[in-house]
Amino acid sequence: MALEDLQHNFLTGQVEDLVRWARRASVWPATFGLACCAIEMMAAGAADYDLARYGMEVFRNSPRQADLMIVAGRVSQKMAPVLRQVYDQMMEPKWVISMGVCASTGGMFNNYAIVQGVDQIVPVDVYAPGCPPSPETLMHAILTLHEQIRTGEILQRRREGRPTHVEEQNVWTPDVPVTVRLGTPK
Amino acid sequence: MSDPTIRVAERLDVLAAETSEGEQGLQQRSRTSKNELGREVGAVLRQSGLTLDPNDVDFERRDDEIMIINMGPAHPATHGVLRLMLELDGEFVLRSKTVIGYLHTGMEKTGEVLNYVQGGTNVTRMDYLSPIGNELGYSMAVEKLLSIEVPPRAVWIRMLMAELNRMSSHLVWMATNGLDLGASSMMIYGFRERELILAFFEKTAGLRLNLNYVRPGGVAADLPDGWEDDVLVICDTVEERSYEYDELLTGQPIFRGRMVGVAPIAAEEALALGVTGPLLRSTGVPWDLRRAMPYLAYDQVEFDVIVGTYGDNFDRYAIRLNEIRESARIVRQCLERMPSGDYRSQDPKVTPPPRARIDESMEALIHHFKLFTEGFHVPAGEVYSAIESQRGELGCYLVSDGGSKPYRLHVRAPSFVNLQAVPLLMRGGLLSDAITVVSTVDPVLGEVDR
Amino acid sequence: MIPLPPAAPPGVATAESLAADLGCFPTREQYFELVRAFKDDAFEMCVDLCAVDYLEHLDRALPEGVAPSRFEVVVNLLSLSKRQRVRVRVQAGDADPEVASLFSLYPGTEAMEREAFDLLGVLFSGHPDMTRILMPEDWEGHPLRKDYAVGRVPVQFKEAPGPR
Amino acid sequence: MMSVDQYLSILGLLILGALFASGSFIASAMLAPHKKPTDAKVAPYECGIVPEIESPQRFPVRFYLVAMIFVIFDIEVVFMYPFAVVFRQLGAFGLVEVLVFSAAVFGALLFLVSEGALTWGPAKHLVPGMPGRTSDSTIVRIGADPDEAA
Repeated sequence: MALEDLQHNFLTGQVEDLVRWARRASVWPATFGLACCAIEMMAAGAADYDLARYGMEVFRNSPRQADLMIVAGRVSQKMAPVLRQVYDQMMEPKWVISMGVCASTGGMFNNYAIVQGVDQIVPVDVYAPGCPPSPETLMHAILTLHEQIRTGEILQRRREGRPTHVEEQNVWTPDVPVTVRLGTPK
Repeated sequence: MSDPTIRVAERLDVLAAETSEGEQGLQQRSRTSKNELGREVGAVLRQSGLTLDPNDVDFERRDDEIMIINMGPAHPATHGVLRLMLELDGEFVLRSKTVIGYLHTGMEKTGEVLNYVQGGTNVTRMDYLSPIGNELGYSMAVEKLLSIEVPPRAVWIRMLMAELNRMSSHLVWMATNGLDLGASSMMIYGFRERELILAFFEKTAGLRLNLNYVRPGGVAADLPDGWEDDVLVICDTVEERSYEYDELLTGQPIFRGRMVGVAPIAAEEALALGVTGPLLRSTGVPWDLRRAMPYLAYDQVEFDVIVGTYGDNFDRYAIRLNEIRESARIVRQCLERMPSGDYRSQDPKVTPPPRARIDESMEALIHHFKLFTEGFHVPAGEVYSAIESQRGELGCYLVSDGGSKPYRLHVRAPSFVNLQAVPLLMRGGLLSDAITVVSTVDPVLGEVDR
Repeated sequence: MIPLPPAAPPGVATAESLAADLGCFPTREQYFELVRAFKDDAFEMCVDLCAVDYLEHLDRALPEGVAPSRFEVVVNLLSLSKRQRVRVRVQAGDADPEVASLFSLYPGTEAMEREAFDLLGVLFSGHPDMTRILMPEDWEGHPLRKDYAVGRVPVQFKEAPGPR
Repeated sequence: MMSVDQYLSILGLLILGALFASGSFIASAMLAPHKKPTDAKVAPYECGIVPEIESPQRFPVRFYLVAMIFVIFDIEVVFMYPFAVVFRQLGAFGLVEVLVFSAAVFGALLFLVSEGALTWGPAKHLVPGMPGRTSDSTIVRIGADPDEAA
């Protein structure tokens, strides 16, 4: 029974692929609904745009049982430390989808009250555009995340708010310091 | 090297200081003034004289007997980022205080920076469950200042869209209220019906949410052709399904146990707190702006104002359920009596000229250019116009200094005022009743924090 | 234009106001008494209370005999039985604006007064819990004042390096 | 000797139990990340807020009451097990025996309910006309005639 006799009639695979496949298939989102995008996230979770078909059946309420945080809505300065606290309390491995332009870049509210982009607070993996992104856009973002999980490294921590698998082209990085800005804008 | 994405705080109180809001939150009883304590216990309104009598509020609770916990911003049952600080004695809620501001977007400041043509996009994101309501309040205020007339077809289209929006918002309320009480199938049904309405919104205004469809001077675009049968399908489906919801929820003993007779509010307390909408009507006060101070064409349409008797959770549920059917009834009348004609006022100052005419006439090109760069000027003055949104009276106080940008834009959000009734409703109830109170007050934090 | 209620303090300037039955312009001393008079005259609900910062418009249209000041508190009263609306605009002073709190008359104004204090810095004497409501606790300054910047972060579109 | 094989199944059960317990401990020790959890992760989860005021450890007595009630009925079920194994041989006598036993325990339950140990909620002031309420019974529809709506 030499190797060349194998007719690929049974599955072989590294353990890593198996783990990545399992993680990708059941990513449980934590309900972090803030504003209008939360309503679209709920609509995506409901009957018509069923998120359950991606294994995201349940929106876990406590970060201890959640793998993915969908930041759905605009993040105000008062909410920033709370968001960071919930992110810290999530179990490894964890991912973040920044849903909507308000979460990704502050959107149309370029003023004192909104954190201009949630990647100043938590490292973000996938940005979903739209105001609010329709459930299809959210699903596209989720599928891109699944692709990342399937091809990304397993254990490597993310650096400086950039998703793990992005190779080192000269990606424009915000020169805004990765600290939570409290108090009056400088 | 230490990984920057992991926040290493030496001691726990450094973390606690970051998320604590100090004075805004609930303090220990020993450090709260008596008047504020009365307010948080919700006692200040119990007496008819509306003054605080000390023996009504049991002040002598020692600090180590009671527990202060946060039903905080990231909570599934607070309908958004409302932080509710509760003081508990076992399961009983003694005192509660709402800490808000976690979704403060500075919209009133942004309103002063955008001109009148762009103002709708900013206002429509306040109450994200009723975009048409926000825009209608804002546009009617601007039209009053400009003192221009909106053509009849625009009036009826606005009414049609406002009532469809009321149905979709009440359906979301039925869904999330069911989810809060554990009936998660209600969540699925509520959102399934709402998709029909959102599909019609997408067909008419191009977007599912934040439509920017109602603009000063009329509506953005005419109704798509074939809209009659879409609307008819929506009305029939939602109305027939609302009887299914009735069967599903009303008879359930658990649902009744948590809703009937829970958290009643008296009429005088609601009036003193400035509460409006289904919360006020549940106490028996027949106040609905669509009937009392009619705007648009509500006086030419017959519909019923639904008024409760006991002012408890069950009445608020029954009011919202029946308001879905009333809205469907209004929508049907709009269907039959929709006048023809243009959908925007033809006043060149306010409405941009149709695209085709720009190529022909120089004057139309100048109008178009002026409108979309600087926007139209509104004569100096101030006005307060109010409409009946799903949660109560939504008012828009607009001050203009003659320029093309509002000088001050203040929106009176019904949820912001209704939230003040929460300490009163929660007093003495169980923690599980607290969940139903927040759900039946139906706050939308986008308009609370603005 | 409806007449002032009988118990109103004498000498309150009134004027026509858009989309309301009456516009009153009391001074700071007459303010509390006037609102109490309206409350006894079947104005059951205080619908809205907000503050306005007229930094550049001290010359705005006001009835004669009313000294314009930088800050102004606008109160909207509603009578459900008579279906009337009244707008009370009181001049609240320039440097540190201060006005009597309506909490003992209408407990519903508690949150609105806290918001007026938080966003515009108008103090309300006699208010049970005069703290911020929308901004974080350690925020300096009152954002809705006209001399407070919008806080725009410059958006780098053009000079950003790399593929665009 | 013949009875040894009866006890084989128990032995098997013990071994499987031990295997499963130790297996799960070993797996979690191996697979868990080795880093010590940061302070933020150790902090109690209170909807995103780290509480400043340490909540007191004293719990109202009602909770202990419920624990005691549970113990009573737990013991009752434990006595049911041996009965359930041999109740065929005992026949009618066994049945009567168990009914007497559970009647005695049921008496304890009745006493508890009468004492109000199980009614926790606030004194629900049942307003008249409450039980029969439907979504139409207690609401009033006000038609268009203005005087009625005033």
